[in-house]
Amino acid sequence: MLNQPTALEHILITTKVEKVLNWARASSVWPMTFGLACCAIEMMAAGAARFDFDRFGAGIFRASPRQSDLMIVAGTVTYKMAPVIKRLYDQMPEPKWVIAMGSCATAGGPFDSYHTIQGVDKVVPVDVFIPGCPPRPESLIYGFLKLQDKIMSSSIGDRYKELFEAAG
Amino acid sequence: MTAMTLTQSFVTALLQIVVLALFVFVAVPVIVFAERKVIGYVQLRLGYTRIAGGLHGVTGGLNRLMWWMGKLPFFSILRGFPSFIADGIKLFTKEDIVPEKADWWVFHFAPAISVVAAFTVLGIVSFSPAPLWTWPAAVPIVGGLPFAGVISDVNVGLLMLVGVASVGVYGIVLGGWASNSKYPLLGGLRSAAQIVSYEVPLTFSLLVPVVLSGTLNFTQMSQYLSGAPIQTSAGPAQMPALAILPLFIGFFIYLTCGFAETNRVPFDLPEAETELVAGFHTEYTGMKFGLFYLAEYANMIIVAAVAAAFFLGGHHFLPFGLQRFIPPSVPVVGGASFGWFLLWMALILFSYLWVRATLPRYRYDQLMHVGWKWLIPLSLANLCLAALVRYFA
Amino acid sequence: MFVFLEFLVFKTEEMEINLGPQHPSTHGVLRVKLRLDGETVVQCTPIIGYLHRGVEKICENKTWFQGQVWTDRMDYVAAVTNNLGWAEGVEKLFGIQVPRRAHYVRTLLAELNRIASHQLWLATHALDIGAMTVFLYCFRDREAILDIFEAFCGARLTTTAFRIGGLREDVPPGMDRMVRNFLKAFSTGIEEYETLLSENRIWKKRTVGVAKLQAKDAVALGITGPVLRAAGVPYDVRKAFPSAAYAEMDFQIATRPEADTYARYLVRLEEMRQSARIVQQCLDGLPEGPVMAKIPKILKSEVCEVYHSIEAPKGELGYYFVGEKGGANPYRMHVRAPSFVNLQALPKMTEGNLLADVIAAIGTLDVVLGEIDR
Amino acid sequence: MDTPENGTPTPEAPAAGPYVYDLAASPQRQVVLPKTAPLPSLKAYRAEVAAAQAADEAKWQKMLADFETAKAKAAEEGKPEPKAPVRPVPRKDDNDVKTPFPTEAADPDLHRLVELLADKVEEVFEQAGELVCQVRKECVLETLLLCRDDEQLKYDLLADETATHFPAARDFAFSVVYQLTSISRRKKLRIRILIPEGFEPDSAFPAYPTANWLEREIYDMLGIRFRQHPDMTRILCPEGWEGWPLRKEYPVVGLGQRDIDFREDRSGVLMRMAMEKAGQMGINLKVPKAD
Repeated sequence: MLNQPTALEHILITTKVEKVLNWARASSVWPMTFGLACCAIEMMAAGAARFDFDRFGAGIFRASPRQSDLMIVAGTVTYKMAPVIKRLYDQMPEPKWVIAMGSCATAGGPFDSYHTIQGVDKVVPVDVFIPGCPPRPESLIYGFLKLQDKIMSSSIGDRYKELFEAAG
Repeated sequence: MTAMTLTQSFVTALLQIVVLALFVFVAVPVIVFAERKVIGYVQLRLGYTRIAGGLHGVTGGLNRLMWWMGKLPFFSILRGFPSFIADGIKLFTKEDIVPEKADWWVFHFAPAISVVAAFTVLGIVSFSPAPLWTWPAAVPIVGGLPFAGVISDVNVGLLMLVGVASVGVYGIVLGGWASNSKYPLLGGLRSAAQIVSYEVPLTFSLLVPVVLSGTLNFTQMSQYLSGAPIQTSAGPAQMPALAILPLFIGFFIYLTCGFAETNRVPFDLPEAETELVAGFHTEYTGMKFGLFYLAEYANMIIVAAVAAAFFLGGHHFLPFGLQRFIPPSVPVVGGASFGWFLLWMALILFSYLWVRATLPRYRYDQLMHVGWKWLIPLSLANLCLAALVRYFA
Repeated sequence: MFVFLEFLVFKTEEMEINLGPQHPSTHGVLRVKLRLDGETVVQCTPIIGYLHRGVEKICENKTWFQGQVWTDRMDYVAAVTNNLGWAEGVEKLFGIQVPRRAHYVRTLLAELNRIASHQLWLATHALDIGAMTVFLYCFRDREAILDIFEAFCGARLTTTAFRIGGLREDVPPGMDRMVRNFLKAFSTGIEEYETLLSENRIWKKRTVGVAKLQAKDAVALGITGPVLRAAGVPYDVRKAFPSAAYAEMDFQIATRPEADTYARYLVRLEEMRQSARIVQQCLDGLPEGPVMAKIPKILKSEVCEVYHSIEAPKGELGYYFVGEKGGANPYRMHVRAPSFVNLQALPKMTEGNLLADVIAAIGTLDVVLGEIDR
Repeated sequence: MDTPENGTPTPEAPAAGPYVYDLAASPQRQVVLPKTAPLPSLKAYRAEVAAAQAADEAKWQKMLADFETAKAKAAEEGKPEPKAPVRPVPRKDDNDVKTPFPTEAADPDLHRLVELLADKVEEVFEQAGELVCQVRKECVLETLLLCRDDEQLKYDLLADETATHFPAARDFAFSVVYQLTSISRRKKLRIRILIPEGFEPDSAFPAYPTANWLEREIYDMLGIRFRQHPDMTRILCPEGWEGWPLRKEYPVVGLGQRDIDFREDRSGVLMRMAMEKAGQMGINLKVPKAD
């Protein structure tokens, strides 16, 4: 069932071009400079000399959402912040990915309280969840490698399948 | 050399343009890659060393290759070389967003203005004193013709360079304005004021070699710097030994202004990341942003090329006219060559990266202060010095 | 005629601009609303609350032991100091006497954390001003401190280092050597930062005389910490109301009279050196003995309210507790966050200056949003 | 999916848009209000101690009386005399916990305040080494100005200002405390006022500008308004937030704002999922009011 070509894949020309595109996208993921809380410090540490996020091609932190491919939601998402995150996500150009870093962004973490959104997936669709409070930089790197795998194995059809199916 | 037919000259120029465009399209990503690596090494880290795709297939082969390169002394620095291909492909295939209230036409034309200005200037830069190669006779149309190191060896080269390069700022200002957003607007305004202010000392410092030699042409200037006599419209000229001093001062003024003209640290105010998010290109996505990037790095190449041609000995080994102390008969370092020109350019480009990794950024008013109160008087005094040298020599 | 030419009169219009909540230099999710006249700031309004997580409400529903976990995540840059404040505040409320060895270890860790916090401040502040390499150098040295924390309590950032009544267990073997190695590396590291910045002309141009805050205004606004000391007021909670083992330590309060950004930079550098001195003294004079006081398994409070303050890297960090009779958790817990109070000075420091100075001012205040919003 | 042709009624489609959990249905939202009002006070402590002593004495007297009756009874029945009662001594805990109780005010600063303010002071005492001065709620600003300007007091720094909610107290609802620090004299002092619901105390802003945000926070968290404050608006929670989070009747998980889904619900997929999940959990869902 999983590997059957769908009608969508019949109409879309999926060739080696897609592989090259996926490779290019996976090798040059530019994250957005976007720290919310404690995890942002570990994200900075991941970018610093000891862990060096740049080794994987993710070292160019862009300040503008218009030029970034990846949003690392590093920290607690609050009620006041959620619309801002949503807006930033909408400003990013396709194809774009989201990593929910830390247990706060994953599921609210220890902050089971009135002002925290219990997981950023209530705000934007998330590709990779990284547990930990805060996750060590190694975890972030592992999560990022998983994201690369995901990008490499994705196809244009997959990405929009749900959308097309919903539209009928 | 026989006179070329119209078709032949047209085709030759076209080929040169293609080669130059290819050169820039390759050089810019290489500089970007070098920037990542140089800054990485200054900051005690490795920078880009591996690409996506694990250890299988083509990408896996590349990753294994880079792993082996890591064990070699020089090649370890070059790890991650596929990155610029990835960046380019990615930027080309990103979604193109135009903000809803942006001025559609201006928004689209602004990056084009920047790039066109930069490429036009590159057309008059003389990269090589002699033809790079001669087309074999078998090639149709251009067979037997030489392939020169400059597309158009204009005799008012410098004038055209200063004129056209200033057009590039329109791209930045208009891009900032058309985005209909506040950060780009501020960035564009800053850029306009900054480039207008630094254009003046830049031109003054460029006038130093012009006053000394009496030529505006790139190739002649290179000869002049080597100590050889040249024949200009203002009469014959040969470089006096005293001319080294104004050239030396002029070079540093020129380099400072060059940093400001290309919006690089410590004068990167139009795109000051911590103040204006991404400056004038905050709202640009995908390849339009890539074009701004391209123009910025092409401008860096121009600044480096002009510095090399007008101050650093052009196609010769020693800078500031010191070449006169080496007779042309000495095998490698005595002659004029394409390689020396590239070497000087590379050194200046490296200084860009080095400065970027080391210095903080000026504040807006301090930038103006430095420009108007220090650089302009200094460059004027230097110009007077050059005129005196010329007069008494 | 004049009516016709009216449009030629040069008119300026003020522009409103938003810094944040997503902005590279606001250190998290601070939002600053600026009214600009050209590049000059006319009005500056900080807007906070984008990281409000209800820590006080949560802690009121957790036991005295559990609450410490949430203090880590307030000032996440200096978690140990926050733990210290919580532990000492609760001990004051219960009247628990902590063994001397525990005091020494607490002081040692808190001072290490002060160094780490100041390093992070220097890293981000320099990055804001455009010097990107200092960032990497600071992080390199900071990793050594995080390794020590990891050896002590198993976490790099959110430490929950102490227990009410002392320490959970004694320092691990080999930590002594790690700290000494760090001190050795740190003395060269701090010289590297100074080489890059202290005499750098551009750095001085960007910081000297920028974002001034005179002593009188600072005291009126309740500013504490390095910002107050850089205005020449020698107020340090470690000296004024010593807790832990600070009374037995020999160190100086770093002050500068200039009250500008550069003075704050120098004060923080000097504070790092003094902290290194304290760490050295703690190591050398570490007394033998137990590390945990005898306390019951479940703490039940009497009716009591205490306000205990310590010197966090950002300023005076105060914990206000109200205990009810037989209460296993705080009836009311309130944190006096230094960043929260210090941030109030931002309009005073920036109005009339340039846009780039706002960035320098936010950086020099050393705000941590987790602590401001709680 | 059911269609009208099959004859089964179509389930009513949920309204589009964000949704919240029904407050009444959520067990998490039930709060237990405190039964006591733990306001530290020397008077209350003395009364408590006196009451405890009286109770202890009464118990001892009862034991004695019981012994007397038992002795008389034993003598009557010719049995041996019962053992004489021993007065019970409170058990001493063998630990390092020494709870600080309120004590008589001994510090000269407190005496100075009493001298200056006379009957405006309600109570002064010391506890855990901290000086506490409770004043009448109307004259708090006067007290603060005095503390700041008086030559012998010179409390120049307002370190903290906060409030506590006491739903169980009868004649007041909140206490507001001001933590003062004297930088030059190295002393700390706590000023306290007790206010009922709806009372607006004077803002401390004229005396200490730092009170600006601290009072906004109190307003945001507990709903106490301050008179003549320059900007009495919410500071941490967004404008238009419902409820006062740090009041005791406010549940930790809030009144449902945090559960709003911010994702764009294309084709109602999320709504359907939420309804299913809510149905499994037995929670009613309702569409919130329009903004």
